[in-house]
Amino acid sequence: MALTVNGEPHPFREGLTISALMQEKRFSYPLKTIFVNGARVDRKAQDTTLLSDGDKVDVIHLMSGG
Amino acid sequence: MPKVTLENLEKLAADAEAARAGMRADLCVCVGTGCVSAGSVALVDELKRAVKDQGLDGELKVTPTGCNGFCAHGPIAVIQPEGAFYERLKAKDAPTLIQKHFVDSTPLEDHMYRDPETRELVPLEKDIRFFAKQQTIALRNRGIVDPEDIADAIGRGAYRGLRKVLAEDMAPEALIQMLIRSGLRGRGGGGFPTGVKWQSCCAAAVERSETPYVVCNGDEGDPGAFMDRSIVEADPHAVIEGMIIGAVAVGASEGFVYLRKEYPLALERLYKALDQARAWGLLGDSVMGTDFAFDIIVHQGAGAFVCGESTALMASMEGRAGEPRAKYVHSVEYGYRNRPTVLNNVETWAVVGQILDRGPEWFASIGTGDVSESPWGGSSGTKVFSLVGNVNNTGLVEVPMGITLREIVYDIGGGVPDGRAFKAVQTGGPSGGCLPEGSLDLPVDFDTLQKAGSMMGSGGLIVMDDRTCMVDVARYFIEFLLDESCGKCTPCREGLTCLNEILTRITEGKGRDEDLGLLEDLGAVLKDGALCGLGQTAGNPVLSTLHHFRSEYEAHIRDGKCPAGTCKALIKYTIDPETCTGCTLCARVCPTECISGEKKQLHTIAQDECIQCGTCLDACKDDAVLVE
Amino acid sequence: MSIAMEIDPQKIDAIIERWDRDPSFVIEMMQDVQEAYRHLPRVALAQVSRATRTDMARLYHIATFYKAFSLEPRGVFSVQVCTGTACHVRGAARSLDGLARELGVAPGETTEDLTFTLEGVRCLGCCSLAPVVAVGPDLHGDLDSSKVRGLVKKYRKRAEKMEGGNA
Amino acid sequence: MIQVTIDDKTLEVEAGTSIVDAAKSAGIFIPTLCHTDFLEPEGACRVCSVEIEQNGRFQVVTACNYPIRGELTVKTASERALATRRTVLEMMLARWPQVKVVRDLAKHLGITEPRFAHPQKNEDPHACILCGLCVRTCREGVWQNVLGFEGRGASRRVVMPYDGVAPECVGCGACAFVCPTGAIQMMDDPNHPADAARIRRAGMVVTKEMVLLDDDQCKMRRAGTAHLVEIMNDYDLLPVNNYRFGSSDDAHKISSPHFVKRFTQNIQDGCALGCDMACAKGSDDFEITTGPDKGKRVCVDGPEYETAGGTTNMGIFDPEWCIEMNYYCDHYGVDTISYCTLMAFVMECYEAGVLNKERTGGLELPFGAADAAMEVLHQMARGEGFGLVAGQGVRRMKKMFVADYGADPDFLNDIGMESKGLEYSEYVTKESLAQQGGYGIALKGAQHDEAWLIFMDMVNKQIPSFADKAEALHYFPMWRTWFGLMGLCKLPWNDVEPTDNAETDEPAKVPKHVAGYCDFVAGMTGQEVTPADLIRMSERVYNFQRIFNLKMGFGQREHDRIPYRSAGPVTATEYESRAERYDKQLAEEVDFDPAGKSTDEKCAALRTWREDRYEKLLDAVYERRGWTANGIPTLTTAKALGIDKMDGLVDLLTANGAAQ
Repeated sequence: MALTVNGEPHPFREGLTISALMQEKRFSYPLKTIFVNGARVDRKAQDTTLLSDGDKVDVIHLMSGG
Repeated sequence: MPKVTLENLEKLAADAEAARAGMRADLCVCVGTGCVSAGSVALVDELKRAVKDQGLDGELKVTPTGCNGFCAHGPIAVIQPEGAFYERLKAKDAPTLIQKHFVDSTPLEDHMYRDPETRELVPLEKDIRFFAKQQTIALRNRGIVDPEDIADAIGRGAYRGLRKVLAEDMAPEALIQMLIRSGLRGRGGGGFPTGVKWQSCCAAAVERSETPYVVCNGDEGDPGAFMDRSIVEADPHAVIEGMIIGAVAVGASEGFVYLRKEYPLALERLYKALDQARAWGLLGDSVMGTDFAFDIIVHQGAGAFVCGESTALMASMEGRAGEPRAKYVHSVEYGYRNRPTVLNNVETWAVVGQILDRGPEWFASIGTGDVSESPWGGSSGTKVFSLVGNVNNTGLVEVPMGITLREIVYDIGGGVPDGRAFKAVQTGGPSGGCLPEGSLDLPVDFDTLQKAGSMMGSGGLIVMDDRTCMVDVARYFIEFLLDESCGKCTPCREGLTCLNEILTRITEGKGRDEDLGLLEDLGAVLKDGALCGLGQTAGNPVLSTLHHFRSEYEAHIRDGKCPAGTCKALIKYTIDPETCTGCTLCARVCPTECISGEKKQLHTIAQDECIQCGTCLDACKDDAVLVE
Repeated sequence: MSIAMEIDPQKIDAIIERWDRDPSFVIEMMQDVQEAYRHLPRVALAQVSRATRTDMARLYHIATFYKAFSLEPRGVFSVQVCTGTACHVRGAARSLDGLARELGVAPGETTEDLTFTLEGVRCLGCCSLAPVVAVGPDLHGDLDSSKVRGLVKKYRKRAEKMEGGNA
Repeated sequence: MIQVTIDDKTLEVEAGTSIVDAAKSAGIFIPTLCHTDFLEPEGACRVCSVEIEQNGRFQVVTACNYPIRGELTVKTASERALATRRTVLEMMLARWPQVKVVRDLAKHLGITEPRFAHPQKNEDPHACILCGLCVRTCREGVWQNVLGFEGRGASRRVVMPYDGVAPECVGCGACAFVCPTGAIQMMDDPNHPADAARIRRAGMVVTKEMVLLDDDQCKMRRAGTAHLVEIMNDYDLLPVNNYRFGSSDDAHKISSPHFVKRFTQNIQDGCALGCDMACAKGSDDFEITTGPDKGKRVCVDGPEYETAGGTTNMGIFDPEWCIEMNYYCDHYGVDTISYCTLMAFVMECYEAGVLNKERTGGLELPFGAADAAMEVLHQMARGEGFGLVAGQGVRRMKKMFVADYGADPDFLNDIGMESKGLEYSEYVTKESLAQQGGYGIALKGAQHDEAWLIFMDMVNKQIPSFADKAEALHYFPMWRTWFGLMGLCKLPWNDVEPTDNAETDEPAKVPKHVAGYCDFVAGMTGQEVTPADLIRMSERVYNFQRIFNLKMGFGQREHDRIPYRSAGPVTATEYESRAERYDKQLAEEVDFDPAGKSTDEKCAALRTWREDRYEKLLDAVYERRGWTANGIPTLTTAKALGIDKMDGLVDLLTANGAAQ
């Protein structure tokens, strides 16, 4: 099994936090809202919330160019 | 110009001493601000000419020195090494002094000190009561060393402490422990243990890997205080040496001296000393030939008492208005330009060199310090006071901690002049308080005066006789603080305005009973509510005079009387028929011409026209003008 | 006795360069300008503000905060009566009132002919000569209210001599 | 975390938190006056005095700026704290008896009549109470530093220098907004807005967000738009070597920290005075090393992201070179995007052999040839040598290279990044069909100010279907055109995000800020408007421009053509740089089995499929906008928008088959 991040598969490993996932995906843009299985995760909790195998993660960037 | 190194310092000192020892005598003439204004510069020139005229310039040396301390009797000359003391010298007396003392070897009696009680002549400085009980560390070179000649200073042992630090390559922690063992506490008035301050600054600098700064606070805003001025004018190299040692302890490479613009002579001497120190390799990229680099920049205070407070001083050095900031985070962590900063007073820096040279145990043995349990234990070493006001021997005194106020005012100060009665002594400047006769036997140190409602402060010690009105003194300090408050926080800006309004009313005889309660409330809001030290202690002059001299307040309010005869609105000037000689002097100086009387006849003052300006009181030679 | 009023930008620039345009030395720069023109001309402050990138609001606060500065031209002779505690208890307040009457100005003001500026100042540090009055660099000890008239006369004469000799 | 007990409530806070903030988080009220969460605490009024106890020592401190750094107990209403607060307010009431905020705070503590007679008593209900909020707002918020204090002690006053109106004051009204007593009145606002206060309220919402939130959002107050360099690189969108690649290992050499060091901080930028984002950063005291101004120390306006992105597009990763190029482009009046994209084209032509040393007047111009590129810029300005050729722009260079050097026209059309003659701006759109449309259909040519949909499309995958993309390519271009109509900047719309934006139903549109713009229009004109009204205003202008282009011989489907480099891999190396992604797309979406096929075969298959998708996109967008298949607004659309009354318009549409 694996995670689906914005519709694309992504390898899962034990103890993966949301912030660590962001690093792996190189999603470095600050203005983004993150939903795990449809539920929003507040920015402050992203360092501590752990993901589980098969989770569906949607990262909505609020970005519209320089 | 020789470059001072670890190796050659002793030799340079020995050469300078040998040159001095070779001379038959060294005429040390006091050239501090007080004596300068009394003409001592001209005296130095005349003495040099007189020595040349007598052909003695090979044997006699004339040395201009910093403030000798006995200002009331200036201009002063002391002949070293024998220590013969001459006072009130004018330039015209130079030839007679050289002729009598050196050619005829008979003392110039009418310029010698005469003890006021025994009426006998006292030829030697050390026997004069003013000097007897003093012990000098910060002022050890006063009246001896030429402040504008680094060679002379080195001859007197300058930079020996620094050499020891650099030669033994002392680790900062070891150096800091020595300071803690010495029991040295801040002389600026705060009394914070200097070693502990350096330690926390060093720790903050290491933890944030930032280079700290070293600052010397020479703002000395307390009215009636001139210790720092005298130290810088007399022995600038002692301050410089202290700052370099401090820089080694905390790892600083830049130091600043913040000195008042109102001290032109001190500034001039400090600039000269810094230039010489740089030329002789004591400042710059390689201090005494080692790889330690350090230099000092001078900032001139632009006229703000509040800049004596450390954070306001640093704001001023950053090119801003002197507004303090909250001290919840101390400047040893975030000080000048937000970097760790050690800020100490001129006098504190001036004794550091000695502590290293003669050892912390020697310093701790003086005074009442005992740091075995805590660095705050007691008060070690000596303290410099400027003894001024209604006292015979006004001047600069340095005494061991623990000496009593009585010894300072009477034994050293010679008591109150013109036979008037002692009333109070004010210590700690505007942040301090007034202590009555009853407190005269209190030992002078950091903690005891604090408990008695005053504080040792930076060293201003103003003696007041019975003609001083305590309510007026409180009003004077509040008016001073209101004028000097930076105005940033409500308790200080508005509290002082209200205090000033009440006290002024009381001195005009319009006081009300409930005013005394209001004064206490305002004192409390200042103490708890004000942002900085100035505001927090601004209530002390009022609270201490209210505590010790409540009856005077009540006299003003209830009887509309000013017992001391100072408050203009409540006093009447009359002329005493017994003592008035009719010399017409008072009539001539009176601005409203309301004094009438024939030559040699009793004069009278027209009360309705009199504006109580007091000019007649000042002018009258026979004390015939009465005040009630 | 007017003082040269037009401001020489080169001179101001030299002052700014002397403190190598460093914003933390704006107070020293302003002290030099005060020394040169006996007040802080607005154009000079504007020039310091531009050269050191410090805003006018900050310089204006400094100019009105510290006693050493004044925005209006000061007199040739600055008559400073020390109001330290030692001088206060030995009658400085009476000397200050006397001088105010003699010169016809209140403390802090400058005489009409720009000759004298009268000020009560903080302790000058020579308390043994209390009460002390400083006129420019020279100090006058033991200057109680009865000696006020003599002091003013002496400097009035010197001012006339300078006026004639164009100080 | 540190434990603190406030009025018997124990909680954990981060070290450095102030007592006021800790109390607020525990629902405990501490009165304040000179404090606002939007500025550094000042500790001036002392109204927030509380009593603390730390290892046995009791002390009264101000709650607004006391940093909790160790365990302590706080009493917000202890006897000493209340006494301090009461006397402080009593003194203020004595001086300013009619000021509402003082009376309320005093009454709250049981004081109605002061016992002190204040010599400076001021009966004005709008008196200034010296809290300093305005001075600090002007200094820390707006960075204009116009307000300050005069004097000290009892004579302290808030002034503009010399009591005049400082020329630097931009009339942003922030000081009037924060003043608790109404002591600051805005003088006559030359624009005579219908409801100035409403505008200021809307403005302050964004001002507060910029000052408070930007530091942990886009950091534009420090880095300006240049903050995007490393982000574009992370998302594989940073143009490298004429848009061949989307990132580079050298990108860290030109990332935003280099520019932040160069930019002069904490001052207003030259763009909109009074703006708190102040993101148009400038590099002061920059020494020029080439060209006529060599050796001079100048102030460079920029660089913005586009200039940095353009630099990497030429394979150059030197921030100092980028700043100097920025200077000379401004100096010569050359647009930095056009210069960078045309130079990238020249460099690819040089590496492909279309150009060589003779044709470039002796200049070697492969990717990364920084000095030679700068020389071309100087030649352009002097109208000499190869500079004269390159200065014609990509569209004309393509024709000249085919005519003079017999270059292959198809290859040049594929790699020549221009549309409608305008050089592409600096984003790689290969993997975002919506942005390919955003660039292709834009009225003025390939510029992203009409639409920037890469993240919605490629990263967030919010608009998968053609209809979704068409809807986005209707709403966003119309919405962003409106900013141009009003002369407003779009950054306050979505370059800083309200903390609760994620909970709104359409976070991508940032509804709270859109409402702010409606307040602005209503505040100016006195006429209430809804977001839909704003869109309609743009639609009328947008369609009119399209018809105007038609009148000038353009504005049709053929003119919305895009170079294939913006839609897919042109060369084998490009394919291999993203082989895994392309093979997957061929297998799953194009149903073309990539196994065993050569790269060229795969490229060709991918190309036919992607070009066909672009055509389908055009159809969907034209339809959504009410245009014909040839991209011309129909008469019904013109009528619905009320722009059909223009004379000649109906005939023009009829002549071009859009009469329906």
